[in-house]
Amino acid sequence: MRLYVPIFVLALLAFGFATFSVTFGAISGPKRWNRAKLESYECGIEPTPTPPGGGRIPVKYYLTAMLFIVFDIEIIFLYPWAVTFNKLGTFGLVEMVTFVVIVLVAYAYIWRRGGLEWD
Amino acid sequence: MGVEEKLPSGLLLTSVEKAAGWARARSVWPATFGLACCAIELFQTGGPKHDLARFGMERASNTPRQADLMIVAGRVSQKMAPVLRQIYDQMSDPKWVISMGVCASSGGMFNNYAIVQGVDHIVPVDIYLPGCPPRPEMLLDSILKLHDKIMNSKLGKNRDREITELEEARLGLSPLGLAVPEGSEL
Amino acid sequence: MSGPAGPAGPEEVHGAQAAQGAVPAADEANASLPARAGEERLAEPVVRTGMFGVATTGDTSGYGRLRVHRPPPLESSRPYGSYFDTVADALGAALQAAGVGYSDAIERVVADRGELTFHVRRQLLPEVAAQFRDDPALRFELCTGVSGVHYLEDTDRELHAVYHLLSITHNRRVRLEVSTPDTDRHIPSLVGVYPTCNWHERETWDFFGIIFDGHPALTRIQMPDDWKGHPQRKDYPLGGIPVEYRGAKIPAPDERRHYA
Amino acid sequence: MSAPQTPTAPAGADDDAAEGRVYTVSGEDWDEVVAAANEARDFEGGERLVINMGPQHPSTHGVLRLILTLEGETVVEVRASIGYLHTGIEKNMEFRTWTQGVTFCTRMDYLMPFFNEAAYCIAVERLLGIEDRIPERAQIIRVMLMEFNRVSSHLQGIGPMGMELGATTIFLQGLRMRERILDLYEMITGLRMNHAYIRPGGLAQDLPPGALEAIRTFMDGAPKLVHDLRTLIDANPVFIGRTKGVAYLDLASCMALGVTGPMLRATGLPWDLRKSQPYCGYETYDFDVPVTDTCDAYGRYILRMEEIEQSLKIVQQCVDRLAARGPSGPDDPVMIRDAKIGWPAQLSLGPDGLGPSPEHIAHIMGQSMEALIHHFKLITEGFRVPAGQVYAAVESARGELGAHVVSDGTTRPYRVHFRDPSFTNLQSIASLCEGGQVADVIPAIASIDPVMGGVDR
Repeated sequence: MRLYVPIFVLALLAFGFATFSVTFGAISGPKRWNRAKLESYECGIEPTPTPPGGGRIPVKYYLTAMLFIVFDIEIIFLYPWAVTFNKLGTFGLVEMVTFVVIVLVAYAYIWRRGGLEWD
Repeated sequence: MGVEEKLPSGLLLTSVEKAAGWARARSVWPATFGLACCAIELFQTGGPKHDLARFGMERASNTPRQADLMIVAGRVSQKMAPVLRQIYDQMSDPKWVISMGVCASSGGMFNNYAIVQGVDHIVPVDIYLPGCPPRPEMLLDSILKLHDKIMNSKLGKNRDREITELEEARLGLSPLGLAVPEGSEL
Repeated sequence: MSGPAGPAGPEEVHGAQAAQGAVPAADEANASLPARAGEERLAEPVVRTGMFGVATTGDTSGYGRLRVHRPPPLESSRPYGSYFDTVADALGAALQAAGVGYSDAIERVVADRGELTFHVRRQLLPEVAAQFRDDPALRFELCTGVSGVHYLEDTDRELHAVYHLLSITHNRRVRLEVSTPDTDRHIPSLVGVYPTCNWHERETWDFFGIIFDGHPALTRIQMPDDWKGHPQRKDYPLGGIPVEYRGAKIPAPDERRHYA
Repeated sequence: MSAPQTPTAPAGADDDAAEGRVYTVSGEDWDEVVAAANEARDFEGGERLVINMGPQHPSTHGVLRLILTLEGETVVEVRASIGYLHTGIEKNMEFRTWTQGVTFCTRMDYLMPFFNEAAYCIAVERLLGIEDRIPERAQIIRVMLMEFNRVSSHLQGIGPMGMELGATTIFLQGLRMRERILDLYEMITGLRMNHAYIRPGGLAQDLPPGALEAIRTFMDGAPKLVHDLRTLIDANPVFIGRTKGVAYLDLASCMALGVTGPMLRATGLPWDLRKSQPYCGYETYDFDVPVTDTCDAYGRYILRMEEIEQSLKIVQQCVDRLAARGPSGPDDPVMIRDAKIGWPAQLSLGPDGLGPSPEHIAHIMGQSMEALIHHFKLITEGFRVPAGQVYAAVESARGELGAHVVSDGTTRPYRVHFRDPSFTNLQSIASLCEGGQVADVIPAIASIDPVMGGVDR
C-alpha cells in the first residue's frame, strides 16, 4: 500500500489545483454581464442562429476523429513498453513489433481506401 | 473586483490596488482593431524598429475574449459602429480603449454622413491620441500614459468614490472648460 | 459632354431662350437686351484663359488675362482627331451590321481634351456595349467601371452613368455616357456584357439611386443596408456637424463661406 | 443493403426520433452508404454552414467581411460584404477647392498615397490643359516617389500574406524595409503617410538638401533586404504548398471581371499602363514589365517581388537624373510657372513654424502687387478649372487607378470618382475561392491584396 501513497498525493494535488483554479476564479471574479458577452464571437457580427441540435457536422470530421483515436491508443501502449524496455528484453521487442505491424495493416487499409484524402 | 468589494470600507485595498495595477499594466494585450491608415502605423509600431513587444504587447489577440486594450485605429464608419460596439462588449473586463488618430477621436477631416464623429459616441475612451496618422512614437507615448492610468486606477469602493467625485467635478464645468455666462448658446 | 455649365447649364441656355419665347411680351423686351445676353454668357464656365500663348503676368497686352467663356462643347464636328474617327467609323459599321441605327443609338459624340465620349441613348446601351466589346475593329475588352454623376440643373437629364472602356488590343480608351431623368431613373444593366460592372452598378445605385434593370442583385454595397436616401446625390446634404473650439463654433463644411 | 427509405418509423421508435433519411447498414456496403449520403446531400443541401469571416478578422487585409457558405472544409459560396470603411471621400471633395482635394484623395488607398495624388493631379492638369507645362523636375520626383510607393505597398502586401500563412518573420522583414522607405518619405515630404505632396501643377516643395544622399544610402542596402526576403519565402515548401495552384484566375475571367494589375500580369498578359499609355515621362525610363503565367497566388507573389526590383531600378535612374540636374533653382522649379495656377507656397521653416518663406513674403508684400493678388486668390478660393470631364489612369501597385473628374468651371470639383483597382479585383474573390478549401481563402485574399480604404472610398 505504501508504494501507492505518492501517486495518490499527486492525484490529490492535481485535482485540488484544478478545482481551485476554476472555482476561485468563478467566486472572486466580478460578474459584469452584458448581452453580447455571452454570445458567440462572429468577427463582430450578430451571430447567425445555429439550428437547435447545433447543426449537422459532415461525416468527414467524425471519420478523421476515429482514425486519430486508433493511432493515439497505439501510442499509449508504447509508453509503458518504452519505460520497461530493457527489462522485457527481446520478448518485449517482438511483442511490440507485432502489435505495431497489426496497427500498420489498419493504416495501410485506410490509406488505400482513401480515408486520408479529404473530399 | 469580487472579493475585496465585499470587504468593509476598502480594508487593505491600497496595497492590493498597487499590486493589481502593476500586474495589469505590464502585459496589456491589444485587440487588433485596425481600420484605416492608422492601422498601418499600428503595424509599423508592432514592427522591428518601434517594437510594441517591449511593453508586453507582443501578442495582439484577434479574439476580443483575450484582449484587454482596444486600439481603435482609423475612421469608424456608420456601418462599422455596431461591429465596434459588439467587439467592445465581448471584451472581458478590465478593458481600456485608445482612440488612435484624429478620425477615431473626433471624426477628423471627414465631417460627413459616413463617419461616426468620434468613437466616444460608441465606446468609453481612455486615451485620445491626436495625429493623422500618429507617429509610432506618439502611439508608444500614449501606451505609456495608459500604463500610468492603469497603475493608478483604484479598485472596489475607492473606485466608486473616485467615479462619483469625477462626475461632480465634470458636471460643474461647461463643455469648453470656460466660465461661460448663463444663457449663452454654448 | 453635356457637362454641367455652372448656374446656367448649356441646355438652359437654349432652353431659356426657347422658353422665353413663350413668356409674355414684357419679359421678352428685356430678354433680348444686350446686358441680359452678356450676363448669361459670363455665367457660362471659363473654357480658356489667355490668348496667343501669353501665360505669365509679365505681358502688358492684356491678352494673357483674357477669359473666354463658353459652355463646354455639346457636339464635336466630324474630324475628331487621332484614333477617334476610326473608332466612330468602326462603331457605325458594327451597329449597321447589328441592325441598330447609328443615329437612334448614339445621341452625340464629344471629343474634348484628348478623350472621346459617346452619349448613348439608354434603351440601346446593351447592344452598343456588346458591339464595343465584340466587334474586331473596336475590341474594347475591359470596362474599367461605372461612375454616376448627378447634374442638378440639367432638366430631365439629371443622372448620368459614365462607363469607361479600355481596348487592350488597340490600346485605346473611350467613354460611354448615358443620361436619365431623375423622375424615371432606369438604365439597362451591362452586367451581361461586362460582368465587372456588377459591383460598380450596385455602387452607383447605392450612391445615386439609378436603377439598373437586369442587374442580378441590385442592393446597397457601401452604405448600411437600412440607409435612407442616396448620399452622393447633389440634393443630399453632406451631413457634417459643427466643429466646436474653445469659445467658437465653425459650421459644417457644406455651410461654410465659399469664395468662388 | 436496403435502399435508403424515406424516414419510416422503425419499430419501437417514436416519430421524431427518425428525422432525415434512415440508412440500415448491414456490413461491406460502405460505398452504397456514402453514395446515398452524397446524393442526399445534394438533395437537402446537406450540412451547409454559413459563417462570417467578418470585418474584425486578422487576415482580411482591413475591414472586409466575407460570408462563407461551407460544407465541411470546402467553400460552397463566397459573398463579400464591403462598405465597413466607407468614408464619403468623394462627396467631401466636392466641398473643397481643387488643391485641398489632394489631402482627401491621399487617404483613400492608404498604402499608396502617391498614386492617388498622382492620378487626381494628372486628371486636374489634363482638365486645365497644362499637362505639357509641368516642370520636368516635378515629373522626375513624381515618378521616383510613385515607384518608392509601389515598393512599400508591395511590402505591406507580402508581409501580411506571410503572417497569415503563419510566418511572422516575413511580416517583420517586410516592415523592416518599409520602415526605411517611410523615413525617406518623411525626409522628402515631411510625413510618413498621407503626404499631400503631389499638387495640381507640380509638387508642394522641392527635395530637401541631403535627400539624394539618403536615397543613395538606402539604395545601396535595398538589394540585400530584398534578397533576404526572397530567400526566406521563394523556395519555402510551406509557402509553396499553401499558394501554388491556389486562387486560380485565368486571362479570360480577368478580362470579364475587369481585373488589372499584378493579378492580370500573373496570367501572362504584360499589360502595364506605364508602357502602353505612359504618363509623367515613363516612356523615357528603361524598365521591363515582369510577367508570370501560373495565374495563381504563387505567381502573383513572384510578380510582386520582381516588380519591387524593377521599381528600385527606376528609382536609381531617377536619382541619377536628379543628381545630374543639380539643386532646384528659379529656372528649375517644381511647380508650374503660371501665377494663376502655380501654388505660391515656397515653404520654409520660420521661427513660428512652417510657412511661406521670408523671400516670398518680401516679394508679395513689397515688390509685386500682382503676386500678392495671385497669392491671395490662390490661397483663398483656389484656381478655376474650365468645365469638362476627364478620366486619367495611373498604373498603381494594385492595378489601374483611374480618376474621373468632372468640373463645372468653378473652383471646386463638381464630381470626382476614383476607379479603385482593389474594388474591382475584389469582385473576383468569389471565383477564386468557391470550390476550394476554407484555408485557401486566406492566400486568395492575400494574393488580391485589397486595401479596404480604396475599396470603400
